[in-house]
Amino acid sequence: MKKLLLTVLVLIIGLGSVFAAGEQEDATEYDHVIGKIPYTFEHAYHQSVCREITEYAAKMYNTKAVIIDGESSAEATLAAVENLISQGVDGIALHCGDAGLSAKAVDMAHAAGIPMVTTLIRPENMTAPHIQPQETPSSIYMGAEAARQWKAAHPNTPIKVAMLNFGGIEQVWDMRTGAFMEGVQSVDPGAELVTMLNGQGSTVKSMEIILDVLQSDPDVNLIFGANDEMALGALAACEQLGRGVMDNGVPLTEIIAGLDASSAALVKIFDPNCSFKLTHGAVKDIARAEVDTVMAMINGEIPMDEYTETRVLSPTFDFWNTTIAEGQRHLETNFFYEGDLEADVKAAMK
Amino acid sequence: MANKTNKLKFLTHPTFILFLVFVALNLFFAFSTPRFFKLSNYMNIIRQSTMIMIVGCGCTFLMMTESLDLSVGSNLALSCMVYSFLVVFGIPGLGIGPLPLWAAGIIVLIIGGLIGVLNAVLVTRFDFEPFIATLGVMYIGRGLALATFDGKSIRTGFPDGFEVIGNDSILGVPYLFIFVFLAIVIFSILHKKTLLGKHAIAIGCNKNAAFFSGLNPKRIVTRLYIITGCLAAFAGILTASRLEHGDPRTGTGFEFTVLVAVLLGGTPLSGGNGTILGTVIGALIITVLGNGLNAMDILKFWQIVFKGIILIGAIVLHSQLRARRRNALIAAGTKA
Amino acid sequence: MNNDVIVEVRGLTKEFPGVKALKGVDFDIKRGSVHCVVGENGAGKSTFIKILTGAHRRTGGSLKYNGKDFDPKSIREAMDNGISVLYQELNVVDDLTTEENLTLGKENTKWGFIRKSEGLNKTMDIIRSLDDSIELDMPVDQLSVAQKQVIEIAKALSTDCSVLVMDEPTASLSEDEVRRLFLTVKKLKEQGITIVFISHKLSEIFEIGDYVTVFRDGEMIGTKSVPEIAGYDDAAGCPDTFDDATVAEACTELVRMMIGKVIVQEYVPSTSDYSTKLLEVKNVNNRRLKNINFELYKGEILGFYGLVGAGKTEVGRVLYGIDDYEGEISVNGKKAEYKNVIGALDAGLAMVPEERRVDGIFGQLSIRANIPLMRMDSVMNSGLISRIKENRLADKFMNMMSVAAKDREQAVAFLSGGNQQKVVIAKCLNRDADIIMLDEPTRGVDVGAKEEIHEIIRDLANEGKSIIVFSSELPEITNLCDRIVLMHDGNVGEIMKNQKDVDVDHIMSVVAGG
Amino acid sequence: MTGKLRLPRFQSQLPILVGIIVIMMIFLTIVSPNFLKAQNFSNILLKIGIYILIASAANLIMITGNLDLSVGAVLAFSGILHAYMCKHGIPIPLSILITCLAAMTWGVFNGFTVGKLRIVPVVATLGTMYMAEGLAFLIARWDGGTNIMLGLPGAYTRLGRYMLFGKIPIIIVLVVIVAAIFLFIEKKTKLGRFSFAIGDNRSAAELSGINVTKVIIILYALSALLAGFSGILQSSRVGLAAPNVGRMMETYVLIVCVLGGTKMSGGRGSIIGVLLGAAIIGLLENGLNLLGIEHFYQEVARGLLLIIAVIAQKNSKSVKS
Repeated sequence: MKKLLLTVLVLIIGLGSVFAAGEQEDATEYDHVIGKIPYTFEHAYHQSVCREITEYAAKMYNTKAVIIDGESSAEATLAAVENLISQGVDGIALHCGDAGLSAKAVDMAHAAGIPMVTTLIRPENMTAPHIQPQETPSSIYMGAEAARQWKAAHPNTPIKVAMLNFGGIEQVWDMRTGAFMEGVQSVDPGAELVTMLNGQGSTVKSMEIILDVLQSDPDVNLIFGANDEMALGALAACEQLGRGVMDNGVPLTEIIAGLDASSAALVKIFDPNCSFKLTHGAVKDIARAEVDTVMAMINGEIPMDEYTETRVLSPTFDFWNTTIAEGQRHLETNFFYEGDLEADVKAAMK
Repeated sequence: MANKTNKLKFLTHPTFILFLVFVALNLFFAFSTPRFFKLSNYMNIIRQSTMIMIVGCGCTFLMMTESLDLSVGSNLALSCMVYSFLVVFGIPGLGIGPLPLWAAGIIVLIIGGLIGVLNAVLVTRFDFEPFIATLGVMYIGRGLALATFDGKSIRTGFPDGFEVIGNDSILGVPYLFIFVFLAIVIFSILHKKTLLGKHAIAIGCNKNAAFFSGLNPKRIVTRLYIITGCLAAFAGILTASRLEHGDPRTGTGFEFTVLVAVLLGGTPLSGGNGTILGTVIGALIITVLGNGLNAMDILKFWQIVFKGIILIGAIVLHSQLRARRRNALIAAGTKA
Repeated sequence: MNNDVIVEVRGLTKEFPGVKALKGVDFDIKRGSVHCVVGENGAGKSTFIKILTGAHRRTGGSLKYNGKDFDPKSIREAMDNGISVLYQELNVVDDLTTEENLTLGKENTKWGFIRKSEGLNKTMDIIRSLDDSIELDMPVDQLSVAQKQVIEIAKALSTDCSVLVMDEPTASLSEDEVRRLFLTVKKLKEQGITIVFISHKLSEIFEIGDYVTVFRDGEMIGTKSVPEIAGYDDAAGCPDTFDDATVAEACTELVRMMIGKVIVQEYVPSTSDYSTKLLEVKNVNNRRLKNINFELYKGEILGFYGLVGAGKTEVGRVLYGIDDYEGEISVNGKKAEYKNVIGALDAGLAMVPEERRVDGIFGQLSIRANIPLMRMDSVMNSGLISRIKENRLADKFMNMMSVAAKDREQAVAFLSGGNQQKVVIAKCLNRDADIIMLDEPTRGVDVGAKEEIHEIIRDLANEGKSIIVFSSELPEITNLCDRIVLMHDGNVGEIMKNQKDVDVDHIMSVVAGG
Repeated sequence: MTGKLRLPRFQSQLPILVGIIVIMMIFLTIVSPNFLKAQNFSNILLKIGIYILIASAANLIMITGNLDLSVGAVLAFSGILHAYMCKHGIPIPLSILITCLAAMTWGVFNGFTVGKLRIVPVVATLGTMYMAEGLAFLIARWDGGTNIMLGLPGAYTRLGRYMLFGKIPIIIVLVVIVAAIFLFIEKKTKLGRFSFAIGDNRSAAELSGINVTKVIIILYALSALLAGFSGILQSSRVGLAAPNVGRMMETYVLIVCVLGGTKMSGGRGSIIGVLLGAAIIGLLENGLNLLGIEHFYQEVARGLLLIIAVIAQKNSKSVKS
């Protein structure tokens, strides 16, 4: 027994020193260390943001980015902030789902003298630089465009909207679901929001829910998922029911819109016969803006305790107004896409 | 002879081995990354394991009696929401305005206790498996937590002092530490020095002996559920204060974290003895592991895999140690 | 009212659904005496103890305690009135210390906090007098079985009790410990405590007992003073200790009372020619068994007889691969190397276990589902369970053993004990093993069914199967078996051949340790 | 008295389940005009199909008195593994085969820790759950993201969206087949019979020569196999594999079994019960979605339904015995 314990101890310490040797190296290698807390590492979007931040910070600033997952939970986010502060990073980029918690995190970081930049969810106290992707106008535009396309094809059919959200996060309404509805109603004031249910950000869950929604109201003709995963779930549900098709961009059964502009979505969007047609989002610009702002604060170029808002476009991609080449470029710069979008679209159509 | 066995007992005691594992983990991380071994980081670790330890104290007792409580996570979330709601809005239905913090706290503790009562009634009166009963209550609690404010967080209008217990310190010691310390001390005393602890052990270890000694298992299990419910509610209040907002999504998966901490701490699901100290070390191990692996910049998904390996490994080790001890004792017994 | 009598039992009856466990029992227990109670399993002694200690309520008759009618509703109530019990199973909590165990259920508390019990010193004295290596702060799981027992004894004594019931207290104690226990018992007696002592080791009665009551079939057969049993008419002329010969003779007398008149039914010798040796057991030892040797021939019925605790079941467990052993067992001339039940079954042994509720029946399953479980092949048709075959099999055994059930789909848990036993036997017989072991095959089975089961056993032997019957019912053994292994305290006392006029007295004296 | 007790007890609970289902259906027919339509029932079946597939094996595990919490993670793991392999050029049938084997490995591991090492199933399978889930995310990440969709061969979705006779979704067909197989296992094979025996009285099962460890390992392997196959099916149907799809699947499966009258302590349960239990869950979720009820009330409803259904069954039992 004692022998076993001793072996374990020796092993652990030995391993530790090996790691330590490696670690010491990279600590001296970099000029700065910054921390990044994504909303949840489980979504493709946030993983891409983290990857861009890591690569961009290393390349442009010779800076190491430490990623600690916010796990889409308030406690985990708070713990991540605390840990990064005690690790003594030089700056923190935070994407957290709650304005109150963001404000608290900013205060904590400032108390420790560490600059922090927030993303998407504007902290209540507004005492630190903030990156604001322009989701609201893009969502409004997307809603309007979807409604226009539907009305052009079916002038006499009233628009009925179903939505999938994350369940009760208000900002999602302001920037995504509500804004989308506003856009729809700007075209067709009589458009009706039939239902809004919690798709939990999951494709499978969303598919099941949309199957039920289309059952209770088969006339639903506009579906918006507050991220691409949910939109893809909605699409799968429609396809299951023999819907989800378009005639070369002319809506037949419904129009589906998503959000994030990931490769999985764009492949569908540029398929002329698929009813998933709109999405918006950006990764690269947001990630770079985060790094740039944090580094500017570290280098004393901008004050760390003054609210500035860096607006980042959230470009919209839809079948009707964007080209496949634009989509290709977007994916390459934002989602580390290495394929050929056109070929992928063709492959997916078969 | 007696001295020798005592020494041996100390060395092979599961809690001590667990402590060694904890120390080894700390050494490992300290050698692996310069970002880990800092006083402020240890403060974080304790702060982050506060809720696990506080609720774990109650769950340790429950598991000693062969029960378990999966509703603690949603109980925590519900308490967090209700507490925030009461201090911000009061009880609109009764025309009562915002309540003072202490009054809201008391109401929330009572609600937490009532959830405990519900669990207890299902388990002792309707003879539910604890797993099923508390799973049902878990769903109900989570739904109610979300329904409190239509699924939204409450984050404005808090009275002064709302954030004190979760964030502030007294003489440099955070209140949270004081609460954890008190919980550990109180529950260690309950465990070692009171009827409740002793009877909980007796019920979990040997039902017959408990019966023939005239104990009432149902009453004891009921009390333990109520205590655990109150602790979860208290953790909810602390969470609300620490987060400085009422979050209905808080505590998701918390029940399993607590379960794992208690199991690592050496309290078996099949009942019998456990130790509060073991649970505390178990909670610390979980937190240190997450913290240290994060500091080493290990990918989160590997961390999940490690969590599984460590859980199974620890339990296998535990059962082997137990078997070893038992065999040694039986051998000693036959020789004597 | 007699001041010398602490417990007065008159016409006490206890009925369970379908069973009369006590059929009107009368006797007195004298204050300050050591009163022994003996009887075979099911004789009613444990029912009596349970009524006395509040675990069961009586259904008729009267029980007076200290001259007042006494009908405790709970163990607690009996305890509060000064009647404590020392149970047969270990009822200590392993995870608590000695001290905590001693005070469990009667802690001295203030606001829920446990305070030091004052009576503990007294208890500790008792413990030290039994085993001086036990300390108050020792966790109980570090103690040996015997030491745990000591704690239980001390715990039972630690209440202010005037009657202490000891249910087989010496079963797992070493000789030395037994001696010390008896010293304690004597001390307690001097303090005026009445002790009700249940033991299967009859010789112990003559060391410490004052009176002995014998139970049989729910009835009280007799209450006698120990000198009387030992053959001294006058207590005054009786020595403090008895010599071995007297004890042996007296034990035999007790066994005779316990068993009653053995009606030796017509014993039909089996057709075995004793030519093929199927099973040979050589020098088998383990924790409970000492140097067991015997052999079993094809077509023979071998009986194991001994009082409860003599080690019959343990022999079965060793043969069936459950318990470890040292020594050699050969089946069919080959050394048996199996270490588990599956191996034993493959080697051609099958067993009907003693505890049918714990080890035998599958209560929630139907009779039909129970019977084929030991050999599913018997109901399989090209790899699948055939309902037709199952039904046929169930019907066959239900007819053969006349199982009283609504039909074969009835869940076994709802059958009466005897019918459950028949299902268990049927399950085992269906295994079609060469060697069939039956541990207490007819316990709790009514007379008619008993005879049927015996008939089946004989038929099996005639078909060439070898049967081992473990039984504590002597008539069953003498009626059925070709040879009888007499066991006493883990030893084989004697292996005798059965015959028409078997010497029952001799059997009794062997199993009584003579 | 004995006459009423003739039926094995679990069967006496089936009428109660049917009763609950009928009440729910009547209620939904009244409040939602779209409920009583063939398409809706197909939707419900599709939704509960995966639960039934997994629960059919998990139910047998529960009948032995054990439990499998790793099914959701194994489902997610298998979906991702299958997609990963298909994307990287392994033919789909071969990929399905490898994935099924990999899934079974998890099950064998569970069976070993639970059956051989006698680790409490909750802990053992919770550990497996973490490991499988972590690996699922890792595979997705090695592929470069959190879910795998791009670059899947066109035939990837063929299995999951296949319609028998152009009408009946493959999942429904499979549910019928698997349910039939497990009904068969339950009634006609040693495995089924031994499962009941082990859950009823483990000690007696061992003394009757039943190889308990082997049975438990086989059952865990079966459960993992079905979870794995469900993962393949689900990802194929959605056309995308994501590592988080199995979340809470284990509790759903557990609830389906418990609603179906399976005792957690073992010895009692049936595949018919599983079908009915799944129907109850399916109707509940379908109904709540049809009515557009907020998701938090759905959670409350789920908890209440679980408790009420179990109480109803317990009461029926106490009346009977």
